[in-house]
Amino acid sequence: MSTVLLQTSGLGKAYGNFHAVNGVDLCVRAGTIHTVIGPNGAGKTTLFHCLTGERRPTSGKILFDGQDITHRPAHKRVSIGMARSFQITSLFQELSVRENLRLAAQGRDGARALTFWRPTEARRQHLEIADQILERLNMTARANTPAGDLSHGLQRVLEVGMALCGKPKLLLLDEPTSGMGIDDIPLMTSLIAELGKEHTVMLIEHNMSIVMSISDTITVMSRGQILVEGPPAVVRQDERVRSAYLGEEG
Amino acid sequence: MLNVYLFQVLNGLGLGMIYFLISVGLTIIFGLLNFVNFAHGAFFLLGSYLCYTVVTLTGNFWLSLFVAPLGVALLAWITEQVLIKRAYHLPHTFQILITLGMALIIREASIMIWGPIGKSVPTPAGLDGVFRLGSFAYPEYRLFMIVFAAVIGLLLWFLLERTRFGALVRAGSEDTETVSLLGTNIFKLFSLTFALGVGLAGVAGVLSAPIRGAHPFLGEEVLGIAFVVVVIGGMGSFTGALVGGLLVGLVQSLMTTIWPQGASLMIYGAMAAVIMLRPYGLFGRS
Amino acid sequence: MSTTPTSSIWRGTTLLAVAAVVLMPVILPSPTLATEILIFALAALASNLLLGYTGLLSFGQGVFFGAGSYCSALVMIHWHFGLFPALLVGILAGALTAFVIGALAIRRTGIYFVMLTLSFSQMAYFVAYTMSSVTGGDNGLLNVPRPPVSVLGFELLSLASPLVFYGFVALLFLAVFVAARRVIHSPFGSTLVAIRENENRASAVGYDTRQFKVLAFVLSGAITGLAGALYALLLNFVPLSNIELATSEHILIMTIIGGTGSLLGSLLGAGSIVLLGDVLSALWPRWPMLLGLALIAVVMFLRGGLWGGLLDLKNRLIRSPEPPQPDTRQKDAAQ
Amino acid sequence: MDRRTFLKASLAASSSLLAAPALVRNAWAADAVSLYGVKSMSGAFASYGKFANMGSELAIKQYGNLLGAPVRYTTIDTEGNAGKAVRKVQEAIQQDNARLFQGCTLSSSALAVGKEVAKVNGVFMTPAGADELTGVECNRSTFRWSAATYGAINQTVRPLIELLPKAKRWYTITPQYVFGDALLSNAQAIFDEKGIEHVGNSYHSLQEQEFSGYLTNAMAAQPDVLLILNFGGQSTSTLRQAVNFGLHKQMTILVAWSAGLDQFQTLGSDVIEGVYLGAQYWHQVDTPMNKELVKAVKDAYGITPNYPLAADYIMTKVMLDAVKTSGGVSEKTISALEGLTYEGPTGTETIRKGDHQVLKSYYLLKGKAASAMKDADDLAEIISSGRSFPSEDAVGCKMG
Repeated sequence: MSTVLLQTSGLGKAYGNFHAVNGVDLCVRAGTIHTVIGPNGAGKTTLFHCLTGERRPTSGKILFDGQDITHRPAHKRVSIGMARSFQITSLFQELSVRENLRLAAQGRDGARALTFWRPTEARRQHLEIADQILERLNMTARANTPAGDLSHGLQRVLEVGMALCGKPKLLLLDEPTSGMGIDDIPLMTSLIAELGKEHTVMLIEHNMSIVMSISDTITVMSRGQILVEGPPAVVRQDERVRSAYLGEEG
Repeated sequence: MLNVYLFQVLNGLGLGMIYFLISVGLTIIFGLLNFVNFAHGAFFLLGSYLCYTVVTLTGNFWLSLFVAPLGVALLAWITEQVLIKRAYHLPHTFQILITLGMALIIREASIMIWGPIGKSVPTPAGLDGVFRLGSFAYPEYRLFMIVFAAVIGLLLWFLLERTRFGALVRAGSEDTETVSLLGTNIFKLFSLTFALGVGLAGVAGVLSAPIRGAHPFLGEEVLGIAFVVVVIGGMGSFTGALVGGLLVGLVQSLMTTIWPQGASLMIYGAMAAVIMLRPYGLFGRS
Repeated sequence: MSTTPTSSIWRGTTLLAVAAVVLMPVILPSPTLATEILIFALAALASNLLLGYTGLLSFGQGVFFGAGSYCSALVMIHWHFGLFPALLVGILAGALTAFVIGALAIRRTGIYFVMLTLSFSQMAYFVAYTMSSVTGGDNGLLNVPRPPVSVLGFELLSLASPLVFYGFVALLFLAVFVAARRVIHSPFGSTLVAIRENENRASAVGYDTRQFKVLAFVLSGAITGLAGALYALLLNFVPLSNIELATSEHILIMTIIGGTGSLLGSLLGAGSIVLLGDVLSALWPRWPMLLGLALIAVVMFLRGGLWGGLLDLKNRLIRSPEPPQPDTRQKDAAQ
Repeated sequence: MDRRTFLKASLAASSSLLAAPALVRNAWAADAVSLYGVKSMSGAFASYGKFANMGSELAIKQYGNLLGAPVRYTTIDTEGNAGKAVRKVQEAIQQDNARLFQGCTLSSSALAVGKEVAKVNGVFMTPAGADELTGVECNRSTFRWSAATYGAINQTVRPLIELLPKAKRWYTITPQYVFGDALLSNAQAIFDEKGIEHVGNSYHSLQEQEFSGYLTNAMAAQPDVLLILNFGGQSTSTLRQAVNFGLHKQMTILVAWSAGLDQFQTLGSDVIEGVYLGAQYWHQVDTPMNKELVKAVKDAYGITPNYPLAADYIMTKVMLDAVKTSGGVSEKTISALEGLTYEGPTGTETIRKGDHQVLKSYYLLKGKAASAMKDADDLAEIISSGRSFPSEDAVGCKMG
């Protein structure tokens, strides 16, 4: 049994009387691909935002690698090994692909990038990481293309690549295939599956075929709470999941 | 002494209504078009100068109250067609710079047309008396301005909240596509809104001409006050402009008795404090 | 740009800057005019660090400029500070005011950020104007000396001659220019660009963007403070207008017209506007109208400013082997 | 051609274009006497600079040849900014060997320009208001034509007290800075001497344009006379708003330091009717030289001379006279001006040697009703005039 990397206990986020996330106990084990699904409004995005630090939870705790990170701001979660991608592509549009990756690699050092008196290339390691990731994404040929000029599919890939640059223990992916054309999806699926071999991945995803094919564990949310949790085979059979999804894509 | 404070409160409320009129156009343009107009003061200035010209030519202030704002609105509409509509999608920073450039052009053009020396507009006949209250006096013309600003405020409220135009504009500011689907030309709507907001600056310029006259650097002064009012009230909020205007008027008026040198410090300090503590102003939405 | 080799901060635009600095006193009507251009080029360059590289439109530049000139002038007048200590005081004054204003203003973004810098600028003016026993108020601070260059009490060089003073300012300008290029090509500088491009993403990959913005303010304030101190030395006088909002506007306009996101653009912007004022004002007093037109034209059509325009022109005339520089364009500032 | 050479070339080309006027300037600087008018042609004080420049140009044109050649006149635009003024004056001194300067509306410009001109023992004559010019900051090169705050107050407050013996309660509105304080303290001295009750003062900042609050304070104090001590655009606003508030019907209003004709034209007779106005110059002054000036200005420009025009006209003329006396521009020109007595627009004027203050008259005017005006510029009548100056020992001037 692998160890627990990320754990929430009684996590809640309320907006006034509305509980977007309500007492969630989630457990992401190291080395697994863990997917959170659920119908629209189930609270998965809010949960995700609490995990990345974009939103402050109103109750409960988040433990990452044994540390309490409940109230840690987003940028301080990177250095302890969390990295994320965005649902809506969020890149440095005018900068080259390589520079996007280098900046992401440099970000893990946080405040050390405040050194304004030394040249960027004094920190070779960031460039090396960027080049490794380029290769891994199969984008070396596009290294000098401005990120904004990439196709949408490649932008989504770069989005994930930037999260990788932080050398994270845990990758948090927010709907990585969102907006991707049907032709590009296998590219993403195989990338995530491959990442799962080395990293712990937690993702939110709508596309059921991806979810079922790559996940080790699936958590189904509904109305801010966990409905069902288990391996794909179990979740697929569950009656409650079917009724929750009634009318939605199966 | 208590009398002074009471009267300063009254005076402050009057001043506040004027400030409301100065800033309501700015807030409408920001609220509905998400456009920051640093040329608002310059259009105000133009209103004052046009008023001067009409009064000099015809001797009729009331005519100028009609003609000058229309002239200003027309110019605004043309500017919108040529320039502003290309800038709606730009970040605020760029909008500030563009309108700053426009303000410079309008100021210098005004000097070319009307000369560097300021101009005066006489108080319209019939309103040049004063309203007496014990040992204090209040100009009839300022009373008229308060009433007029209130009427304009009501009309605006009605226009924005109770008419199809208002509903469309508000919907358009939220979601451009939907309104286009309704068969309305959203860009025409935006042009009209811009002309309306700037026209209101023209109205304020005309109304203030008998009090402040018209001089080339009036625009900058007015812009400062307008932004303070709008930021304190909440950018884009109609109610905010009213309450912000009244608040600034009151503070300024009371400060003249308490600590006159600090009046401007106080006002900008208040603006900074509001932004720090309530980023979206007293009545703004995020 | 950020992958430019280290050695190159000494080449390329630096050589152009050196050439310009050497040529200016020869070509221009007077060394004082050239000195004024370099002083405002420093201020514009500092404003460029904020606007062009970080995407922050600050109306506080006049405050840093004013603080630098008042503080350095005051320590020279009252405490007989020498040249370098006085300049250091100016730099520190600029950096400190920038730290305070920056740290407060960056808590907000977009228009609210701009409004905060604007109100701080108004308040600083008020303070300078009210404390007339210290600042001279509206009359300005008179009788500011121009001490010689001295080391350990030995006088090495008098700066009384306009050409010598120009040389002194030119050396400082070049030093700052090279230093600013180093800053831009540092991890810090590349992060500023990242913040300008997409602050959310910068934060998500691990940067505490506030720290970066504050440091950008401090560096910008330090350079602007130096410019202010030099201006006081040039004029032997500190006018109250140094700390006015109009000075901030003036510096911003130079930055934008010259070209945001390129340091040489700032020199070009300061040069063309100071010269325009000098040449045109006698012929056509309404010349600020041209500034208005130029401002609109640059924002709407020529985002790289004059410098960007020159590069485009060059690229069009000559097939350039180099790719166009992404740095000279700018998008999404302050959002 | 690579990028560098291209840019160098274009830089050189554009710069030499811009530098052309300077080259021409240098070429001229041969024998003719050169005078530099430091005027705010653009910027916030353009209304003043325009007329001031007309005055200097008229004086130059009338002068014709001086020492065998026409006088060369160059306008230096201050852009309404003291820093620009100083830098451009430095440039003229270094490049053109300029020594004769006249102008500067702003006190700050005048003080700083005076210091620059003094470094090269040139001559600088200014109409600026700051008493420091002929006081603690005086120097050998700086001369001032306008009457000091002391004179402005003594020639307005004193006659008005005599005119209105029953007016015992005075209220003042003062801009808070050195100049305003100077006017106020001079007025307070007279109040003390004459047993006038100073029932209150409102200070305001130099940026203020809304005076209703201060006027309310004034009303509350129920004075007999409202003494307005601000100037320029602020006194225009204060007076206009005071009349809006009907204060002119409740009390007598005196603006001690008005700008003269251009300001009265701005305000119009319906505002200034019955208001007392202190002025440095008025075109109806009955002196031979002034009559000539009014005629000359009418012929040249088709307008009536106002204060900036007349002031800069006479200063330019006096400076050229001094150059003639001293046979060229030199330190002797300064000596020629010191103690000089000449016919000016306000009568026989004298330049006091000790502090370089021109001793001239100051006027108390009263705004006329529209019905009483003979022409569009007949906006006021002279009530009294005279000259009062603090003694040389009192001004604190120590000439270096």
